[in-house]
Amino acid sequence: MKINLSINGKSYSQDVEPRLLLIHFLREVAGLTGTHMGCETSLCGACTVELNGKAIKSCTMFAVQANGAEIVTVEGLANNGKLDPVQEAFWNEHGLQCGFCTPGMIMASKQILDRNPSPTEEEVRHGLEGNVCRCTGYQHIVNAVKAAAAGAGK
Amino acid sequence: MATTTTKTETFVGKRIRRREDPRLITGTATYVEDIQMPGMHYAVILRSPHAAARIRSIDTKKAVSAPGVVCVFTGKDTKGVGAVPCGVAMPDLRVPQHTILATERVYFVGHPVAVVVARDRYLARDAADLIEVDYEVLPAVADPEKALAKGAPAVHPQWPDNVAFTYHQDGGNIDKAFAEADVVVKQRIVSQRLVPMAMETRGVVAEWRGADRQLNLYTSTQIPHLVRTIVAAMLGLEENRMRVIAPEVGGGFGSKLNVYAEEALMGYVSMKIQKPVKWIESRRENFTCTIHGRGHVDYYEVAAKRDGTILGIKLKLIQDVGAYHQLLTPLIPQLSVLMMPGLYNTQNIRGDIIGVFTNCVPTDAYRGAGRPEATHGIERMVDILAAELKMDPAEIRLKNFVTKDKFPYPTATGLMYDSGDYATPLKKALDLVGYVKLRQEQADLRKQGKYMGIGISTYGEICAIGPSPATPAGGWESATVKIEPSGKVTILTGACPHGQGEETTFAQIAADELGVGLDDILVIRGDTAVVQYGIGTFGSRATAVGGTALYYALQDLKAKIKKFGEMLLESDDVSLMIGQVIDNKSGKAKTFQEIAGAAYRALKLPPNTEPGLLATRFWEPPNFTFPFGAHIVVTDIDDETGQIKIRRYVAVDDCGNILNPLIVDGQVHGGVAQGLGQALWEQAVYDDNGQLVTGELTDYAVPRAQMMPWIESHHTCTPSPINPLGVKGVGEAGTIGCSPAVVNSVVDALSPLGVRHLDMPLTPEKIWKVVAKKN
Amino acid sequence: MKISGSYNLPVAPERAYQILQDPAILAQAMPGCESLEQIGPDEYRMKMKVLLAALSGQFEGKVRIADQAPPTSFRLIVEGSGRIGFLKGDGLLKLSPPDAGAAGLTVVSYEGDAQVGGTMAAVGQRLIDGTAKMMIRKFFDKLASLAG
Amino acid sequence: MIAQKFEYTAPKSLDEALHLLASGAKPLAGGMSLIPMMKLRLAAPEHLVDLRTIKDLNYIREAGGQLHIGATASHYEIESSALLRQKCPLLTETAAAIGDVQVRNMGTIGGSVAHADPAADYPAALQALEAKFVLNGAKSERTVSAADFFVDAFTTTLEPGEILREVIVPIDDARTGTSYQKMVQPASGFAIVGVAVRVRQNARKVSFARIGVTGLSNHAYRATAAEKALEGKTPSANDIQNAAALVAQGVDANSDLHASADYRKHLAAVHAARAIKSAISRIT
Repeated sequence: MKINLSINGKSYSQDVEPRLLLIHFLREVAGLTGTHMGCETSLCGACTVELNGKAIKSCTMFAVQANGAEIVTVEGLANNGKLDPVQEAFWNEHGLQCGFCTPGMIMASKQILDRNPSPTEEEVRHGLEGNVCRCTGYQHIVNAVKAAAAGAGK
Repeated sequence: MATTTTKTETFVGKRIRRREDPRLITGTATYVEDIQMPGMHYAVILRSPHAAARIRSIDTKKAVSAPGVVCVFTGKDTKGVGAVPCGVAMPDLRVPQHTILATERVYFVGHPVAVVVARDRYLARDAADLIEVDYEVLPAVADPEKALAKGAPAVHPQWPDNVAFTYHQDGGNIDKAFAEADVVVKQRIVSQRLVPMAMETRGVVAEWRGADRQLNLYTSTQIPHLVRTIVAAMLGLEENRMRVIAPEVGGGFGSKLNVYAEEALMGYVSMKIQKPVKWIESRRENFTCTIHGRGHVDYYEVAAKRDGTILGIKLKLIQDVGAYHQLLTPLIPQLSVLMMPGLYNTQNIRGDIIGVFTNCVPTDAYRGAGRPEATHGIERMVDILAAELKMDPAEIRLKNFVTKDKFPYPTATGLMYDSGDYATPLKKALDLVGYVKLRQEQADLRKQGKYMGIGISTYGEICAIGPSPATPAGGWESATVKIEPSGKVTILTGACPHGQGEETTFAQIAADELGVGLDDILVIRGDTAVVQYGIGTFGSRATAVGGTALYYALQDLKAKIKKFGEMLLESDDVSLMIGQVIDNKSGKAKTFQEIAGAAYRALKLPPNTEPGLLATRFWEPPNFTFPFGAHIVVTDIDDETGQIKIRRYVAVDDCGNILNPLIVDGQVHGGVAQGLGQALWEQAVYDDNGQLVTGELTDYAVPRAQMMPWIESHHTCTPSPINPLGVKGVGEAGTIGCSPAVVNSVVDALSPLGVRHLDMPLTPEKIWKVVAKKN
Repeated sequence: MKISGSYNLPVAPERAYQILQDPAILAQAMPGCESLEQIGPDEYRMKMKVLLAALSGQFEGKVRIADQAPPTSFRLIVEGSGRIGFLKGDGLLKLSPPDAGAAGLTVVSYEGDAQVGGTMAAVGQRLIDGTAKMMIRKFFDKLASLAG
Repeated sequence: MIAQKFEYTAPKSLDEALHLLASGAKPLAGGMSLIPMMKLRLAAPEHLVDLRTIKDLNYIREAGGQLHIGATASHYEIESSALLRQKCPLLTETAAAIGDVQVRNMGTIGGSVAHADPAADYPAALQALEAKFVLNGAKSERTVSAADFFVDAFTTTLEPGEILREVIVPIDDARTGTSYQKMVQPASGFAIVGVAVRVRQNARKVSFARIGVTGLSNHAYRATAAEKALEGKTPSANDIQNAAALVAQGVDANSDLHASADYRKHLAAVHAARAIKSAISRIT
C-alpha cells in the first residue's frame, strides 16, 4: 500500500506492507535510527515519537495508520545544530546513562511540557509513566524536565 | 602559539556534563540494531516452549522453502561449534555440555532449537512458524529446593540429585562461637530471581569476510575482548582473525557480562552464508533467554552475646543455577559468602553453598552479583538480632562495626578491607533523616494504630573487581594514551564502559594530569581491533581499575613528554603544566603540539627515547576496594490495601574520592531503583512446569518514574589506598544498600504485629495478609 | 493452576455421565472444538480453534477419559498445542444428585490442574484464570442445552 | 515482534467500513490491545479496517440532554474535554487513569469498550453511568445498555460485523458527585480493581447511587446491593463501610499472580468505600 507522510518536515512516499510497523518505517525506510524498540507490549516507551503533535508509541502502530501524518522524531528536534531545550536539559542534568530510552524519554518530556509548561515533580513523573529507564532511577530525568520548563519560562 | 587549549582550571571532582551525551540525545548513536550493511541477512531463533523435553524430530522443510529464506540450521548443523563455556574452575563443578542449539533435549523455556535466516526479518519470522518440532515433554523442576528433594525430576539425567556444585568456607572457630553465644537467631531469607532488563536487548551482527578470513562481530556486550577470545575458540577461528565491536551498549547490569550462544551462532551463520547477518533479541527472548540474577534461598544463623556483640555467622546458601552454567554462574554465590560478615567485626563464619540445576534460564551476574544477596542477609539478620535483644538497630550496628583504627582489616572470609569509617555515614544518615524525632513520631503513630517504619542498612561491598587471582580471565585493566602529532590526546580503554560515563571521567583524569582541556581528549572503547586487550566494565571496576591503568599510562607519557621538553628547551629542569612543558629557569615553554611534532618527526631524539608519544599500561590491582555506606528508608503503610509508601530515602555512600559528582549521583539513583525494584516489585516467577509466567513487561513490574521516591543522596569520603585515584567504585552501591533498608523499614513498621521477617518483593497483598491477620 | 467448581446439569446422573463421554455431544459443547475423532478406547484426537477477543489460535491435541466409575466419577485429560502455546488440563469430575435429592438433576463438581505454556503463559497471566473459568462455564452451558 | 500478514483498508465512510466488516474483516481503532497481540502472534486477523480514518466517528458533543461520544474519541480527548469535565467528570477522571500518556493519545473509547478487557477502566465508569452504546452493522443499528453489553471476559453482545459506533452518557445535575478509584497493577497499568461511584444527594440523603466495578471478575458490573444499601441514607462512615463491603459479595473473583481472589474482593470493598466518600465530598 502506498503511503505518504512527513517526518521531521521531510515528505516520504513509499509502498509498504500493511504489517510494517511505524518504527520500522522510521528506522529502515527513513533511516532514522534514533527511535528505539525496547519491548513488544507497548510498555517501555523507547519508541515514542510525535504524531500530529501527540506522543505515541511507534512500535504499536502500523506505518499505514500514519498515512498523511506529520511525525517528529528525536532527530527532528535540534535546529541547525542548536539543541532543543529538552535535549539541552537532559544533557545538563545528566538525565541519561546508557541512552537507549533517551529519545523516547525526550519525546515524552516534550509532550509533558507542551501540555503543561510548568509541571510539578508529581506531574512530571505521571507524564513519564509510559517510559521505562533502567539506568537513572528517573531523578535526573525529573530534574531535566523541570529545568527545561524553568528555562522556557525565562 | 599553541593551538592546543590551555587552561588553568581542573576537572576532577567537578559536576561536568557528559561528553558522550550529544550523540545520545540527538538519536545519532549507533547501537547494534542500527548497523546496516549491504547484503544483510536476518536471523530469527526458534525456541523451546517447554522447560524439559526430548526432541523427537525437527522438520525444517517448509521453512527452508518459505519466501525469502536462505537457510535453516538446527543443532545437528552446529555440532562442530564449541560449547558455551563456564569461566569458573572449581573442584567437582558439574558442567553440562552447553551447545549453541539444542540437540537431543531442551532444558528450559526459551532454549534455542533452530535458526532461520532470510533476506528480510519479517520473512524470517514467518518461516520460524513453519518449523515443526516434535517434542516429548518431560517432567520439569523450576524451584531449587524442590529440585533437591528426593524423587525430583533430573534436569540433566546424568546428575539425578540436581547438584551443580558445592562450596564450603570456614573462618575462625564457628562451633566455639555458637557454643558461647547467649542468643542465636535463625532465618530463611529468599533473594528472588530477577530479570536484568537492560533497555537495549541483546543483539549481534556478524560479518564474515571470507577472503580475509576475518569475522567482525558487533555485539551488545560489556566484555568485547573476552567475547573475542571465547567465541573465536568456539568457532575454531584464530583469535586475531576475529574483531569484536561493542558499539553503543544500551545497558547491561551484568546481563551482558557474558558470552552467549547467539554470539557464536551468528558467527557460524555468517561464515556459512558468507554474508552479514543480524539477530536482535526480542523482549520476550530477553526475559526467557538472557541470564537472570539472584535466585537464592539462604538459611542464616547468627550467634551473639546478650549485649549485642556478634560472635559468628552461619549461612547455608542454595543457589538456583538454572539449566546451565553461563560464564560466571558458580562464582556469584561465592561472592555472597565472601561478603557474609558485612561491616561487622566477627572472625567466625561458616558458609556452605549448594548450586542447584533447575529447568530455568541460568542465573549469573546482575548488578551487585552476590553482594546484594549477602548484604540483604546480614542486614536483615542484624535487625532480627536487634529485635530479639530489644536493641535499637542503629545502636547494634555501631556496636559491631569494624572501627576505623583497624584498617586494613582482615575478614574471616579472607578479604582485606582496604579502608573504612563505617560509623560516620551511619551517623550522618541518622542526622539527615532526623532519627530521634522519627522514633518519637513512630511511637505516637503506633498509639493511633498506624504503621510507620524506619529501616537502616549499613552495607559494604567488594568492588574494583579485582585482583587477577580472584577473577576468572584476569582482574587487571588496560589503558593506552597517545598524544597525536597535532597535540590532541586519544585514550583507549580496555574497560569498555557503556553508560557509566567514563568517556567523561577518563577525560577529566587525563585533562588534569596533562593540563589540557576536555575537548582536546577523545576516549575510545569497545573495539578489539583498535583497543589493546582489556577485561571490561562490571563489578564497579571501570574507574577504580581502568582509570588507574589510565593514570599510570599518563605518568609514563608525562615522563616522555618531559624528556622531549628538556631536549627542545635544552634544560634539565622542566615542569609540565597547562598543556606545555616549561623551563623552570628561563620560563620558556613548548606546547604539546610542538613536542608532539618533534616526537613524531623524530629529527632528533632524547637519549634512550623512541619516537612517538604513546604509553600503554596493564594495571593489576593489589586488592579489591571496599566501598560502604548507610541507607535509611522511612515507610508508611496503608493498612487497608497493604501498599507501602516511601516517605524518605536517605543514602550516604562512601565510594572514596569522587571524580564527577553528577555521574556518581546518577549511579546511586539508578542503583537504588534496581534495589527498590527487588524489594517491592520485581520477581521472575516460574510455575511448577517451568513456564516463566512473568515473561514480559506485562507481568514483570520494573520501577517507573511515578513509583520512585526522591532519593536524598549524600556522601562521606574515605579514599582507597589501593589506587592512586583513591576511588572505590559506585556502580552497585545503590542496589546493594537499598533492599535491606526497605525491608527493614517495613518489618519495623509491622513489628507491633509480631512480624520478624518478610521476603521480597513486598507486594501489597503480602503486607495486607499480615495486617489482615491481626484485624 | 488449580481449577475447581461445580455445575448443575438438568438430567439424572446416569444421563449426565453418558453425555459427558459422548464424543458427538462433547464436540459440540467444547468451546471452539472443530473436530473430535476417536483414536482408541476412551481417547480422541481433537482440533480446536480458540477465539477470545482478538486472540485466535488453532490447537491440536487429545482428549482422554480414565478412571471410569459410572455414574459417579471419571478423569478427563485434555492436551492441546498450537503456535501460540499449549495447554493441558487434568481433572476429576464427580457426579452426584443434588443434596435436596431432586430428581432429574446432577451436580457435576470438578477439581484439577491446568497448565498453560508458550506465549500465552508469558503474556497472558492476568487473563488465564478468568478465561479458564469462562471456557468451563461455556462448556457446561452448552452441555446443559444439549442434554435436555 | 512481527505480525502476520494482513490486508488493510482505510475506509472513507462508516458504510464502507461496515460493508467490509460484514464480509469478515476486523475493526482496528487505536490498536492499543490488538497490535501488541498481533506482534506476539496471539492474534492474526486477515483483514483490518481502520476506523480512525472515518472522520465522523470522532466527536464529543451534547445533544438531547445527553453526551454523545464517537467511537474513535481518544482517551486523551476525553480526559481533556472541557465539556466532559463539566458535565461528566467521572469519564474524564477514568480516562486519565488509563495506561500512560502515549496509550491515552492513541487508544479510543470504542476500541477499549468493545475489547471488553475484564480489567479495563472505562467499563466501571460506564456501568456506573448507565451508559448506552449504539451498535451498527451493515444493515442494522441498535442501542444496548452497558448492563447488557458486557457478557464475559472479552465477550460482549456485539455481533460479528457490528461495531460500537457511539457511547451515550447522561448529564448529571450539581447534586451528583462521582469518583473513580483504582488499584493499579504495577507492571501493566491495568486495574487490579477499579470502582466508579456516582451518587446524588437530596437534602443530604443519598437519593441515587450507582457503582461500577472492574477488574474483579470476568466483566465489569454494577454492584446493585451496595447501591441499595446507600440509597435513602445520610451515610455515616459506618454505612459507607457496610455498603462498600457489598460490592464484591457473591462475585466469583479472578485470581492471578498480582492478586488472589480474596485480596481482590477486599480491595474492591476498600476502593468502593474510598470512591463513595470521595464522590460524596465532591457534591457541590
